[in-house]
Amino acid sequence: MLKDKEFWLVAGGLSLAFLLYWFAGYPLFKEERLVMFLVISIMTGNLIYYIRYARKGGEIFLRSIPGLKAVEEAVGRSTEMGKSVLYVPGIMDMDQVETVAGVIILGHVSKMTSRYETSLNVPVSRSIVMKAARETVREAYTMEGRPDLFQDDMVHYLTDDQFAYAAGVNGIMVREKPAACLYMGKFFAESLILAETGNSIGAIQIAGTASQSQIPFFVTACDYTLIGEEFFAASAYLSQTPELMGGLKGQDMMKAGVTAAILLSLFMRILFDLGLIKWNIISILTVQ
Amino acid sequence: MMGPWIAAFLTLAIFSYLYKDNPFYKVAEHLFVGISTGYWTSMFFWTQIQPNLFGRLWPASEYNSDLIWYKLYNVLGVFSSVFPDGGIDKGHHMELLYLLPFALGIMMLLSVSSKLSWMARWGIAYTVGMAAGLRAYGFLNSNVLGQIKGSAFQIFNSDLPFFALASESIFNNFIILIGTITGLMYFYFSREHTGNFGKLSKLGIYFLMISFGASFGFAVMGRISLLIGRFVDLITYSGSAYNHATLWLLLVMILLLGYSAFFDKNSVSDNESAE
Amino acid sequence: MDKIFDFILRAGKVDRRWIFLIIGLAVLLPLFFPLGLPIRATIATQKVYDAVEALEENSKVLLSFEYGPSTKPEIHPMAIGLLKHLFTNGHKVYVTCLWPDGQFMADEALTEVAEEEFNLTYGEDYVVLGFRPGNEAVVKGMVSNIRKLYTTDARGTLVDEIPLMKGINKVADFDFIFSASAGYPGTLEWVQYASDPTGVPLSTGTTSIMVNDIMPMVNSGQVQGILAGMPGAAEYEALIGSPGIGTSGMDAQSIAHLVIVLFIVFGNITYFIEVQRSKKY
Amino acid sequence: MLWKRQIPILLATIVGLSTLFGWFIDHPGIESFVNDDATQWYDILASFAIFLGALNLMKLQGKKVLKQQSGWQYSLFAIGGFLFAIVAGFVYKGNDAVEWGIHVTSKGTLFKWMFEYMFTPLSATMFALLAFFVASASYRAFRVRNLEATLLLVSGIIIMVGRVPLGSSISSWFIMYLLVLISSIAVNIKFKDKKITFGALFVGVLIVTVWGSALGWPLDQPGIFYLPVLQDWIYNNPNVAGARAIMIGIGLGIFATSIRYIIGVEKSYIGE
Repeated sequence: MLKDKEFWLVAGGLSLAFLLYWFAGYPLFKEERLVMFLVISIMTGNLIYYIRYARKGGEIFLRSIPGLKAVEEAVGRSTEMGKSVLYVPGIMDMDQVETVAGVIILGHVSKMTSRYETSLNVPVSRSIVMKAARETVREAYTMEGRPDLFQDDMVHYLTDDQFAYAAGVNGIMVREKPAACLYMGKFFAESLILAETGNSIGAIQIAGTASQSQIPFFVTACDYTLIGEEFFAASAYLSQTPELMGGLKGQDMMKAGVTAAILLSLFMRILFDLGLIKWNIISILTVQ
Repeated sequence: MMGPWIAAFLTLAIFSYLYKDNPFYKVAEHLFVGISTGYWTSMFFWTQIQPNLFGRLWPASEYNSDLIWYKLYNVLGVFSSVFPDGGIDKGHHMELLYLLPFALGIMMLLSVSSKLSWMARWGIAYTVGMAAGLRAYGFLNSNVLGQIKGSAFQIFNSDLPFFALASESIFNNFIILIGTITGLMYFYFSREHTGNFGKLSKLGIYFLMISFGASFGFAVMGRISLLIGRFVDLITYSGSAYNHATLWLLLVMILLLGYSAFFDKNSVSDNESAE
Repeated sequence: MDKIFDFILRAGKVDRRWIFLIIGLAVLLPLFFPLGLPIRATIATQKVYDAVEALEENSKVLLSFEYGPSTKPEIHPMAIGLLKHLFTNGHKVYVTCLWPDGQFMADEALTEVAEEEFNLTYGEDYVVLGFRPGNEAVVKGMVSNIRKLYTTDARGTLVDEIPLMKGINKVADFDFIFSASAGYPGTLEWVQYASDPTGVPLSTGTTSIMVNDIMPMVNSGQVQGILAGMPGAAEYEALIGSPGIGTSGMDAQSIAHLVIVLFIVFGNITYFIEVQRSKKY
Repeated sequence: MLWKRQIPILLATIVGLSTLFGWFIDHPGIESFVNDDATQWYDILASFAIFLGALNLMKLQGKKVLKQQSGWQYSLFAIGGFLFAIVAGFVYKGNDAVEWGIHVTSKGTLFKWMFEYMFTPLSATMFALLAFFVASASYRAFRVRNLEATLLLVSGIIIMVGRVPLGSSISSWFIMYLLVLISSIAVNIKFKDKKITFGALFVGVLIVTVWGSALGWPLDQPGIFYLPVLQDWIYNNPNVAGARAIMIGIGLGIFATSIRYIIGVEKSYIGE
């Protein structure tokens, strides 16, 4: 695991420099914020380490995500029933991380629809998203050796407005009656309208979003939901880009670190309350 | 006096969407897009650009009409509302360094033409960079460190009872600790969720679901409160003081929508509304 | 038995506009015929009340308005209730806004409470610094030097000429912060960039949908209690003993909640029947 | 490529690092630049971003009108609404006693009239629509399709009813009898034997009645079945645990994304 010599050289050098600076009386440094400085440096180092690890082709394991398996089943079901797959990449633009993740998962879905020759319908609400999504779907169809199946209007622009877009997508659902509806991206209150109509036409519905306030509605109205970080992990895994995979692994390590920190500080609190140690963990963690 | 009538009309026009996506709704919707953009533009200009940018470039405290800089200002004085005579008096001293953000801002405006669209990137890079610098510290300190501190609760010689349903107690704090740790385990991707680890992450998703249930309950509560607020306004506008604006407009709208519904029945139109 | 199930199944496919009509009436009727059900304070609301009560005589309180017309029914009653509470206890109020609409909401609340009810003088008992764009950067700027950000108040007077502003140079000079917030920027930004770094105690009142994002910070003590949506506002009005718009909406809220719970239960009954039926055939 | 790519990435890195180190530097001069001037520049650029949005909107709506695309008549209202707001903001004050710049917030001006009678009803009603959509979704979409959704709906319902005044008038005894009824239905589905079901129902009712009369039937005792108390417990404990896990997860996620922006690895903001 710790084979990245170059990284450790630089990290060792920097910490040495900081130690010297510290013993030289740390001029111009806010002493009460030392804890935060150390936490930020350790976590940044951890992130950089894993991004380099991923860039050098290091193997990164990812647990199976139930929502992703459900997507494959849903596309399979649509193929059996000879119906289309409806894919909604959220209502925001490409500057939102969730929309980028939605387009990545669209690539994965369009690989399947090209293999099974299922018809795919992708209504979008932003012109830049249309260009990016069209590019992703064309690339997926060509990689699967079926460029002939790809048509431009599989990915089509409806409108920028939130509720007019929801009404338009509802119209498509009621008319085409797709067997699978996939909602992957950033959503606001219109998620209710989409999930409700999808439910009324009996489609399998799978949603993926990090929009906090919409997750409860998707969980109850859809068959499967990729919740918050699961959504990002799925898109990182499917994109196979080193930065995303490395970032994902780095964040996992930070989560493990935070869990350990919680248990450790609880333990130190017990020792302090019983008078066995003098450091009060609460004041250490209070950085002003 | 016309105000309440317009307010009542716009409210009913948006509510008419519930019947179906009709022209009243489309008009109100587009008006909303136009007005809100113009409203935000005016607010942002008059609370930041004019006082804190132009106010620092041409402050009244250092007004001196011999300088070329202030001669240029007098030329701009043709827009007297923005550049009043004698400089902008907002309590600033001259800081020409503010020409930098001004230049970045102008570049952003020029990016509206597709050829120069790359120019917006410098301004966006500045805002993205600063937001990253602020949030990296802010979220780590308050949302992570603060929560670790919140989880290290007092067990020994604390004045909390061991068990109490309605108030804080050590038992409740244990529940929160277990829920937090198992919840974090659910979002751990580097290990398959099998065996004991799988059982704990299963417990974690149950805690997360209770939390989503609370958000769900509160979301419904919030939506209902907003509807109550609108109905209270509509009731006030239907009072005699506003000569029953809501009632008249409601009547007119129902008649028009009823007529168009009757008219549609004959031609089977491809109705894209939220059926 | 099957006839009943058929009826339930057919009712399950009813046009959604009937549902709109039912929920519309469930909200409208209680506004005409109030039931006056009793209101009971919850722990989180009590914490806010105690935090304000604990302030010593004429403390300097920073009240920030981050909501607009679309979320006014939930938060405006809180702002009015809080202003009454602060002025009754004789505190000085400084108003800032992170949302442009916040300024209109602040003027409306202050006109109703400060001018009409308590007839206080602007500039000596309360001051409105107004809106500045920039989200969290505005909070960060206020924490380090408020006078560089606000050289004038919302009425155009130079800050140095306002008596109440004497001795106020940054957020740490305030004794208490209250954020009436409906989203971003709002409570979270005030905790992250003002309250946590400076230690000034902070309470908040938010829309229902945002409450759960702040609850962990209420539990960890970073936020001294939270007024949660319209019910929170009604409870606070009951605690300070002046029922207002928050309380009057509560009957409609109760009935509407009951209707929605019945919808969920009824919807799931049709769901169970469909599942049982599909298993049989 | 230097102007379009290298410089923006370099700018983001420099500004990001200076803001991040700004938290730790204890030097009045540097601190005042990083915390006051740099944030003022951010506020200025945020304003220009809004003006850019306005220009893009007008470009989009204008093109729609000129090319007479479908629904272009409505775009006239969008442009008209925008121009009306600009007139109220920059051309006609409506109350000359007020200075320019202060008119956007003071009484009696055309701008305040537009806010009160046009902006407020439009934005408030747009949100109020959601109450109707929640109601219809509650009826037609929210199903207890698996254990997770069941937990979500049950805790949601307890909190919704427990938090409103109506909840405090529902006695804990009513809830206990309701639970007995639900568990007997579950027993019926499981064993499909009428005798066992009625047996369970009878025993349940008996226990509740005996317990009730022993306690004297108070409205809010035992607390665990009194909705407001149960709601407060759920809300302040298991809910906080779940919300804390989510908060930590998102906090780490935003920290990681911010660091990727600062070290120049994340370049989505320039469309890559």
